[in-house]
Amino acid sequence: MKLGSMIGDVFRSLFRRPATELYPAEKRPAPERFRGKLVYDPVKCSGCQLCIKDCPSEAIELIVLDKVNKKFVLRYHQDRCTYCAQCVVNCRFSCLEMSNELWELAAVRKEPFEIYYGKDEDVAFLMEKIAKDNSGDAKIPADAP
Amino acid sequence: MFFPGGLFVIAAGLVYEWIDRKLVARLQNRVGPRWFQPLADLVKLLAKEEITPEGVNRSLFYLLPVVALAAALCTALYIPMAGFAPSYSFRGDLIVALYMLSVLTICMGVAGANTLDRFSLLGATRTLTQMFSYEAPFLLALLGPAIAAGSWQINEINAYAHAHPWDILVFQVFGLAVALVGTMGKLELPPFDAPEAETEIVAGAMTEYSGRGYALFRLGKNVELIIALTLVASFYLGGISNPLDFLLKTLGLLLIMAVLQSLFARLRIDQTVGLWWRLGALLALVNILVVFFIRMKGIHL
Amino acid sequence: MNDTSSLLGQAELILRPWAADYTHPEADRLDVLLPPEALKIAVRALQKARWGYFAALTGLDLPAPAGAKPEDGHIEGLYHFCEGAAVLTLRVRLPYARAQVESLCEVIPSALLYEREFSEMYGVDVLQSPMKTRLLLADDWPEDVYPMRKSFSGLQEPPAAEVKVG
Amino acid sequence: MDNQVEARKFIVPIGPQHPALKEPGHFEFSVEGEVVTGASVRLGYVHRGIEKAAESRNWTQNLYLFERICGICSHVHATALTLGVEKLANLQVPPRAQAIRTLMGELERIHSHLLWLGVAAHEGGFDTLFMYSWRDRETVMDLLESISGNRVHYSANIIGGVKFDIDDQRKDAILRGMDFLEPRTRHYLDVVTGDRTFIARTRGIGGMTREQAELLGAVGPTARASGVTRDVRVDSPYAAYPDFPVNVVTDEGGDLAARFVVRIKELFETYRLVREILAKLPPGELAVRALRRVPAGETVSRVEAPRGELFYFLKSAGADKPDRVKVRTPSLCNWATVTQVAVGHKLADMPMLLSGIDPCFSCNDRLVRVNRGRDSELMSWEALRRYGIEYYQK
Repeated sequence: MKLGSMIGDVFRSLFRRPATELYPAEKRPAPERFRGKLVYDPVKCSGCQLCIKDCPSEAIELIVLDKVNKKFVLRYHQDRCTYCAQCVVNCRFSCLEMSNELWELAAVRKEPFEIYYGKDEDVAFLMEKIAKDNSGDAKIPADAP
Repeated sequence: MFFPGGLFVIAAGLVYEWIDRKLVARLQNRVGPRWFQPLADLVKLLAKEEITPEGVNRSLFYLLPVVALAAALCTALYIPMAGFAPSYSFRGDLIVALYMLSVLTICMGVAGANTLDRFSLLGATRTLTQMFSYEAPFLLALLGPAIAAGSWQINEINAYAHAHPWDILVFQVFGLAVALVGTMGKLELPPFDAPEAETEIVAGAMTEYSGRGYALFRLGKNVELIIALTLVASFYLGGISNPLDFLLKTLGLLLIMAVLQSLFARLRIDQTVGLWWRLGALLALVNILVVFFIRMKGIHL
Repeated sequence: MNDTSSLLGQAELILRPWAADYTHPEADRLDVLLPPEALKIAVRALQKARWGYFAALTGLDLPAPAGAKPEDGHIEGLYHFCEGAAVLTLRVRLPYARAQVESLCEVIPSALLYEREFSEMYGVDVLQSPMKTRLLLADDWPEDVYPMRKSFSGLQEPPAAEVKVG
Repeated sequence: MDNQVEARKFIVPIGPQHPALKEPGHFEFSVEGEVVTGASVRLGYVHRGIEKAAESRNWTQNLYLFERICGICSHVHATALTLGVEKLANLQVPPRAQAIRTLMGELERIHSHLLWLGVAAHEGGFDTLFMYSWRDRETVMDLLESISGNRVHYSANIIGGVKFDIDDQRKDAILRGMDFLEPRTRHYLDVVTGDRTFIARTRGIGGMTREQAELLGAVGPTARASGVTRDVRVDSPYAAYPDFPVNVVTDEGGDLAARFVVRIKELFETYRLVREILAKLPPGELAVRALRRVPAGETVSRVEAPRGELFYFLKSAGADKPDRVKVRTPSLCNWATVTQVAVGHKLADMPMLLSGIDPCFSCNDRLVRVNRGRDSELMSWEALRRYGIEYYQK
């Protein structure tokens, strides 16, 4: 039975750096294995769609522009993603990867969270098509030609 | 009006609140708030809409925070703030100051009892219960130096303490302890924060207050903090003669208070009452007896 | 392992007077089908023999197979008891038309929360329950809609957003 | 259970939103002065309908859904589900995978117990202990993040194994973490058993005898603090526990102080276990391939979550989706102990008593999902907004 048994801690921390930090001013880098934003490599993709089948949050859509010539664009909804890395496990051609960048997911609008991955010319082609199809609503089915 | 009047006291109260919060944070190994946080809180609260709950006496609801702050500011007039002579001083002003200090607590209790909210009612009960428990030992503790000085005038006690610093410090250690801890009880700081224990009764008596009313109560508490620190410093720590003296002594006391705040678990209200009457009152009485004895024999260091 | 099977053997012995059927789905499990009326007595017997503790109550909805009348569906209540590694399941089969089961609260006070959940989610009437107020569903949830039945696939209309001034 | 509150008494509601509760639940305590004379509970405010939702997702997707039942013990939920599915599918999971599962489960126990220590201390108004225990909890959170890539949802499990390996670098980091945490934990044990102000708030509060604990169906540390030796890791070892036996920690006290002691002593056992697993990590594969369809059948899967026994009942009809998943979380078992034990205590003890069982509301509330059309939901919000505007214009 004693009083104030934490006195040692209390005095020591007077001369120690605080354990907390002033967050937006100071930031710590994410660890190496961090499951952050998904990264897609269109060259390796075979278009098997296994990643989509097991995605628990419907965060990825594969837009097949040309199946024979392997022209795919991956629409990735970062705001829906639960970062479980199941798609990475599922992918047999290791074209999906979780990067350890960007872990702050706050924005005023939703648009920045919709990311298109693919070869540059494919993405450009798709964007053009979306713009042409409808001015405004960018909803196109996943299996659009 | 400015120095050492109302605005100065309020500003100093805000600064002291920040120092207190910062110290506690550092003792808990946290960064703590930045220096303008209390001011920012105050501005935010003042700018906010004030919600009047149903079923309250409206005039009381608006009047109580004003009275509370006014009482606290009035008390400041009798205190040798920052080492300057008090604005008003007369024989027996210690009694007035002590009563005025209690007005804030009573106002909070009444404000809690005024609303229909159950947390407020419980908080009000606890606030008043706690007041009745610490008030007597706290008073007795402040009487010690007064008896030693043979005066009821704060100014004279301060001068006496300045002249005989060691007399008071050595012979009245118990008094100092009771007075310091009594200050914490008065300000409802941990571990005596049962009246506003947020995990039980939200904010206690203050639950229904928002915006201006709450801001005024908080300001009142800040002013009370600085007044109580000044009183204890001038009575027990060899008086306050200049601003530097004031700063050093009150900040020292504040540091001790911050350490005490972070060392204990919250006491239940029954434990608080028990502690004050069993230990606090006893120590204060012993202190007074020692003072009598020394005065009779005329011992000086 | 031996210990577990002897435990299950004991349970089998205790429950013999009421059991309609036994199965051993896995090495450490015993599944006993009981008539609903016998449930409380059987549980009391288990309790008296100090066999296990009440671990969970699972509801199962078994709709009538295609072609049969929809009223032929059943609700099953699975009362799981555990002791060491042994898991005993008491299974009662309740037809839609008479979805009633006696409350176990007299024997096991902690069954209340499970029973309230069971009755809210499956529309089973728990007889002699000491407390029948809603535990989980929202206050404005419609009567006679039981979300865990297979026939439930969502409310047609969202509950009206009624806001009362305090 | 006579916990019905009479209408005319002075009732103190705690919740759904209350600073003592980090999650919504509603309690009504009827009080006379400061003494509680009755208690009742209403749950369901964070009912998410997970059990229903599970029926429309495939097994793998469900893994991540069930992991999200609880933000604190996410790993045990996923483990219970995968172990059950593997039992149904008759999969032989490689020993290394089982050991890594167990390791993650034990690390999670550390983080959960330290979290609880902080929360309980905060309820008792001991903020310094709260801050320090959470600071130290950060050690294990950082470890979990560096191993798995996420602080909360480690997603270590896949059906048939685990996703990631523990390499030497991470092994060292974990051992360093344990070396730091062990003396700190010893210090906390000293504080909670030695500090007078703290003992005054815990000793003799919420006392529950062994008979009561057994009758009320208490599980986990709450039961073990009343002397009931009940631990699934010992009673029915799963994953790698057959190879790494656990010593059960019990206490005869039965009160809040005993619950503190049991949880903290369990931490020492966990540190020992983590070191042992790391020392004897079996080599081999990380996962075996699992089929998408799970054979029809019913099974029960029990694991020991930080809060007590977690019970899963799985029923598969042979499809790639479950027919029924029933989750019974430990918190649900322990509720009855609160409402029963509360009577006769001071109101000030309620928050600590509540947190004494380490309740997890989201664990309790899972079931119903309401499929509202997006438009109608927007409408109702819109109606609410308009109502608000009109209200203030008056």
